[in-house]
Amino acid sequence: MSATSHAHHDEAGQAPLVGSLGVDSRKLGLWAFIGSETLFFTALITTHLIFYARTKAELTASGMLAHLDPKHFLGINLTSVLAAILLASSLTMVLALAASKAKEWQKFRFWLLATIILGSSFVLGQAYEFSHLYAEGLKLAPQFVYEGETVKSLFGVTFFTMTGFHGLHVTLGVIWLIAVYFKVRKFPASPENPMDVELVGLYWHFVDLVWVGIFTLIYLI
Amino acid sequence: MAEHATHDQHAEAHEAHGTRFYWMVGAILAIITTIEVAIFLVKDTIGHELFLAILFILSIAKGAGVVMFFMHLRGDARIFQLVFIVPLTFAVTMCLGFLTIFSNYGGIAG
Amino acid sequence: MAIAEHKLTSVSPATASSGSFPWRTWLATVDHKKIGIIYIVSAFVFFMLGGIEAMLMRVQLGAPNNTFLSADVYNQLFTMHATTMIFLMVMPMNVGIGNYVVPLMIGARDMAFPRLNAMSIWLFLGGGLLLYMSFLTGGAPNGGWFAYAPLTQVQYSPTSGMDYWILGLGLTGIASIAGALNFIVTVLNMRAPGMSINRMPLFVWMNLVVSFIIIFAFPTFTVGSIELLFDRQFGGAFFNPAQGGDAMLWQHLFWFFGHPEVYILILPVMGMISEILPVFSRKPIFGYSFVAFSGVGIGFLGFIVWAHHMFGVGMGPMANAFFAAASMVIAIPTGVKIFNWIATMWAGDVRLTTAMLYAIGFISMFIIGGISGITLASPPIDLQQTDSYYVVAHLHYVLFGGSILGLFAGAYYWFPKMTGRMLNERIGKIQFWIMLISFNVTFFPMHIVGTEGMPRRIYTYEAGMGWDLWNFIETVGTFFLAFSILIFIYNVLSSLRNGEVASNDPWDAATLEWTMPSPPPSYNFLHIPIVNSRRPLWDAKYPHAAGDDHHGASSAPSQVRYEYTDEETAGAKDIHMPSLTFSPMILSGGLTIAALGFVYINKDILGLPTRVAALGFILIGIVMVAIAIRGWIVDSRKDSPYLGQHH
Amino acid sequence: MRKEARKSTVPLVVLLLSCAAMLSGCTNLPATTLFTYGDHATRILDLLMPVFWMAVGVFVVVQGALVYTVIRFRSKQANAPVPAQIHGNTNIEIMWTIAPAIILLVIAVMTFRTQAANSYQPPEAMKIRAIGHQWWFEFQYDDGTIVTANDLYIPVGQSVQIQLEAADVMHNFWIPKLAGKTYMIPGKTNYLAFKATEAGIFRGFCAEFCGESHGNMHFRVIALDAADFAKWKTNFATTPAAANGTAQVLGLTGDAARGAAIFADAKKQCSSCHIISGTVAKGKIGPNLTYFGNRRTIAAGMLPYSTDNMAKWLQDPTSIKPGNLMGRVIKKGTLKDQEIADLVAYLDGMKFAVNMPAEK
Repeated sequence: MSATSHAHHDEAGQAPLVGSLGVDSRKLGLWAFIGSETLFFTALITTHLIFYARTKAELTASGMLAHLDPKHFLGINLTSVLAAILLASSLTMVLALAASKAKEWQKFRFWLLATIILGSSFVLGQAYEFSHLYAEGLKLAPQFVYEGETVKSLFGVTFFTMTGFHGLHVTLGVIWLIAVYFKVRKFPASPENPMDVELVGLYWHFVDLVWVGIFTLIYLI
Repeated sequence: MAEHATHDQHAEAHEAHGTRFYWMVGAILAIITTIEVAIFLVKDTIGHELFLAILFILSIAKGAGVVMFFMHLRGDARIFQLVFIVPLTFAVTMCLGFLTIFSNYGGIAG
Repeated sequence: MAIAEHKLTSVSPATASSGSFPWRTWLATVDHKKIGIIYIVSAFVFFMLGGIEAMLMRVQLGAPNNTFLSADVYNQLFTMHATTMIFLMVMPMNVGIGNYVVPLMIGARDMAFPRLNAMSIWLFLGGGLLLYMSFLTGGAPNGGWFAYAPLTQVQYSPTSGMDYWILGLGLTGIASIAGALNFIVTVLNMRAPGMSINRMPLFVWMNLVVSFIIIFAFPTFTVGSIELLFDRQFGGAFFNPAQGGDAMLWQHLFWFFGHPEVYILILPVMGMISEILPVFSRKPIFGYSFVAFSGVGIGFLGFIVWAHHMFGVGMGPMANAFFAAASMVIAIPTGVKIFNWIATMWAGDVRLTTAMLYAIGFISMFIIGGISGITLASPPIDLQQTDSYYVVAHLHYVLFGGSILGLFAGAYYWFPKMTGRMLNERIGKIQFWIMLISFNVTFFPMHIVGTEGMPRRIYTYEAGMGWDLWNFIETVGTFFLAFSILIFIYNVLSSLRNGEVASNDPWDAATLEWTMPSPPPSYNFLHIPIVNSRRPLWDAKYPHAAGDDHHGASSAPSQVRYEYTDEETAGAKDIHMPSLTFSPMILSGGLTIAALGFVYINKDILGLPTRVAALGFILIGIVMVAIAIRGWIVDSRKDSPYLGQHH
Repeated sequence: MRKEARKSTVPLVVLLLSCAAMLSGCTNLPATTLFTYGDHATRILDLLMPVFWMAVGVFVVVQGALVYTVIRFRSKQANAPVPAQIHGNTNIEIMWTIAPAIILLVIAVMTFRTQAANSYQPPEAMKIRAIGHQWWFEFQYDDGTIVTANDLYIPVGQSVQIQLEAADVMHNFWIPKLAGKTYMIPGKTNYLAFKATEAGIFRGFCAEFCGESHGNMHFRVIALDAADFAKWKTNFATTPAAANGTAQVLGLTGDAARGAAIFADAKKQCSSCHIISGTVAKGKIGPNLTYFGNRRTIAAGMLPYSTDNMAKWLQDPTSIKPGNLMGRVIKKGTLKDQEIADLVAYLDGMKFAVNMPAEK
């Protein structure tokens, strides 16, 4: 993304692309985009909650909830590790930003690489989780098989759609992080660097934030 | 121009957080996550309502921590708060509205 | 008045250039004005396509038991008519005019993100073309623009039409969100010094509100259509009750977007009207704050009324009562706007130019559409009127009598600025009266046949229901409407060639776009103006008739320039504007090709070859996107003051 | 002057159209919502009328103010002085914010009263199950022991509660003269209670777009006096008598007994989709054809009932209702004319006498 700015703001000493509101244009755009994405993920999570409530009600009515609750598929151990990874990556991200602002480029590279590695581990962990769930009988289909019994439920469909789109966002975030890593390496002197880092950081924290929601609403409750 | 002053203010806000501060926030968030997992493991003993209440409070605290300190929404320009909190309000309204409507036919309450 | 009488500075009519058309400067452009023109022209082409679809339907309904169209074709036509008019005509036309005018009105050189702006236009066109490709590939979408489940499930709609609909609208949706983000940042962050929020022209205000509505409303539609795509192609069952899905969920997701969409269509036009009425009444808008904040209020309320489209689905009396009350509340800010518009003209010097006639026509027709909306907000009455032709009448009074008449007002008002030529006023007025009368002849009887029990979306009806005469009149009206559009096309084409040359400020207007030559140079303002009131140009022209227009600390006059010396103009070469780039177009092309692949990814038309080809399209698309992103980064480096070569 | 004459055309056209609309509203057309014979629709009309007159009042005031302003303050000379620059008046603006709010409050209160009355489900109401199909209506009485299609028989003066369901896609159940619309939604059950106040035959439609032949999905409501209704129900519950008799159609003489044999013939496939009680026909895909001779219409309300129209339907169902399921089996020429005549004789002969009220 690039942005034009006012001639009268191009004076030396000003941060790049600061406009009439006193903020960076790209940062403002990204925050608005995050606002929009909030509604996107809320719609996906809401869909999941509505259908899970229905499955739960049906299983309760047939007295099979304790045995066949699709939540049994979701192992808390792996997910807790994934949540911890994403949370840690948020910390490394913000440390990378602090380093970039302090122009400590060696530190910056270390923390950004750590973020990239943690992000990639999350994606790999999710891929492992998905293949595991598929093998166990939870598929992208309007029924699941648990211990030999087939249950009509949209749990698999809503779960994979929701977490899949989150995973896609994490993947795009990792690609963006890598791009920023190389950009800063190529142009270490550019005064735009802290803002480039801040932007990818905002996106990255947002992706973490969505996982905070999914972790609580889908895995724990 | 009064509007331009906000920029300098939020620039200062950034400086205020040192790396120590981020480590502290990170540690608190890690502790919250640990507590969440812990109460999940003992949820049968503390009752469903209490479990839900604690979990919601902890998750909101965790999310708020990420947004306020890692994303620097606290102390940053007002406009960022506006373009994030307004849609967040819409999102929560939509979620609650949908869950209420769908409780009529086998939703959360049914 | 002396100043308004005008100097004809640096006039360069758009069509004056002879020789070959400068394709490159248009296809690779990042200039908000050129992008605006591309939006406007393509939206107008889609307007004619949607109009032809409407006329075919009207011919079919002109007589009972008609066999001009088959049921299937009729269903495709009404689906495409609505989809076209909403997503490919009114929305992009608003965006196009906004794209052209908003940066000029706020004293900016361009949109905040010019390359993103270019991506939006090409992605919108890609989505539109994909939608229309469906006609050539076995059937257009046939589930209605509302795409109610489970009729849109693959077993009830087995052609690829709905897949084209999902993916085509997906592309235009991305374009809309990107465009809206661009508008938000532009309006908030690109204003000239002194152009505070409460000095922004109301058209800018409404574009800001609408941009927020877009980014908040579109995500739910995106989620809904992704889920529908999963249902149709990837084994989901979100909206298929036979497999445990829920048909109502689609309706809620759709209308949570669909109702705000109505305001996305009308609010920018209300903004245009709020610019045009004061200029031709030679007065400021009456109650600027009321008009601005009623727009914000409509934007907010628009998100809690979605289920008034669903009073008949059995949500229960409590939910119905809530949504009815919220819908009635929304009539209040709308009414406020109408009163303020009338008060703006009151005691003014009302000059009935064509643009003004259209603006007045807009108010007049919108009053009717607004009043018929009140009965629809009342659930018991709605149960008799919904899904009948009464609703068709209501929505056309709001969307045609409202949005489209307003867009014509905007077209006549800003055409001189965009092209450097005046549209012929005489022909314009003839067109206005033919259009207004034939519009009423076409759509007013629909109130009546609706009340007489004619359901919507029926491809035929039997004789003897009392509907025949009205339907015949409606069909006749359509032809006159089409004729009025032809007059407009003639007016545009002949005026482009022979029209009166437009000065900077042909209407004696008040806002910044009229300080520039018509059409403005690529960099817009030679010197960025300094604004000290809501009507900077007016105050410069009439320093003694400004009134109490100064909002903010300073009461110094605005510093606007509308004349430059030759040396100053020569200095324009130092103004740096972003360079031409094909990357946004390649990116949009890549996404469109990938979307085409997704239409066929799970179709058993020719077996394996189809899937391989579909996969191939997706891969080609991804490669194009990757190439485009690389090119985009390289191009933006060239323009960066820190990384580029030009400094 | 010419200009003014043109200006007055708009209100004139609107006025003329409004007058025409009023006149047309005063005619008791087959499906009008302005002449009601059921409590549900009548309550809606009673709400609509005051709202309509309020709307007319608002229209006259606001449109009048607009037209008056434009005419009165029209620019009269090219170089008119700049008018006074008025930026607003908070008091006036607050006033015209509150005024519509008051009108709306009145409408809201009336609305909620009507809504409460119309959503009430009387416990004593007679229960009828209505199922929407692509593209016909199925009606079940007494827990499915009596099943009919496209003719909904109800008693006059007694509340009926329609339990609305859908078999495939969404439909919308609408009888303009008796009750407002209620959706028929797959996977969800809706209820609509109303009472016919007069005997008569009323038009009904599917009002939600439901696929190719949505426009061809009608039904009739036949409201009978209590005694007639009871007689109809008793008769309908009996098994039709053995087929006999003849009918003249397509210039041929159809024989009912032969028709019954064709209908029961597995190779002809009639019985795999339709039910006729007391026979081998037990298919559940198409409408139940028991006592078909009593039908008012053919093909979900599309054609008036007559032996000629029945023959037309049996020759080529797709030409009458594009996309319908029967058209996939029966194409032009599938049935020979003699077979059609026999089937018509069979179906037409299966009837009993009912005191039919007038179309209203």
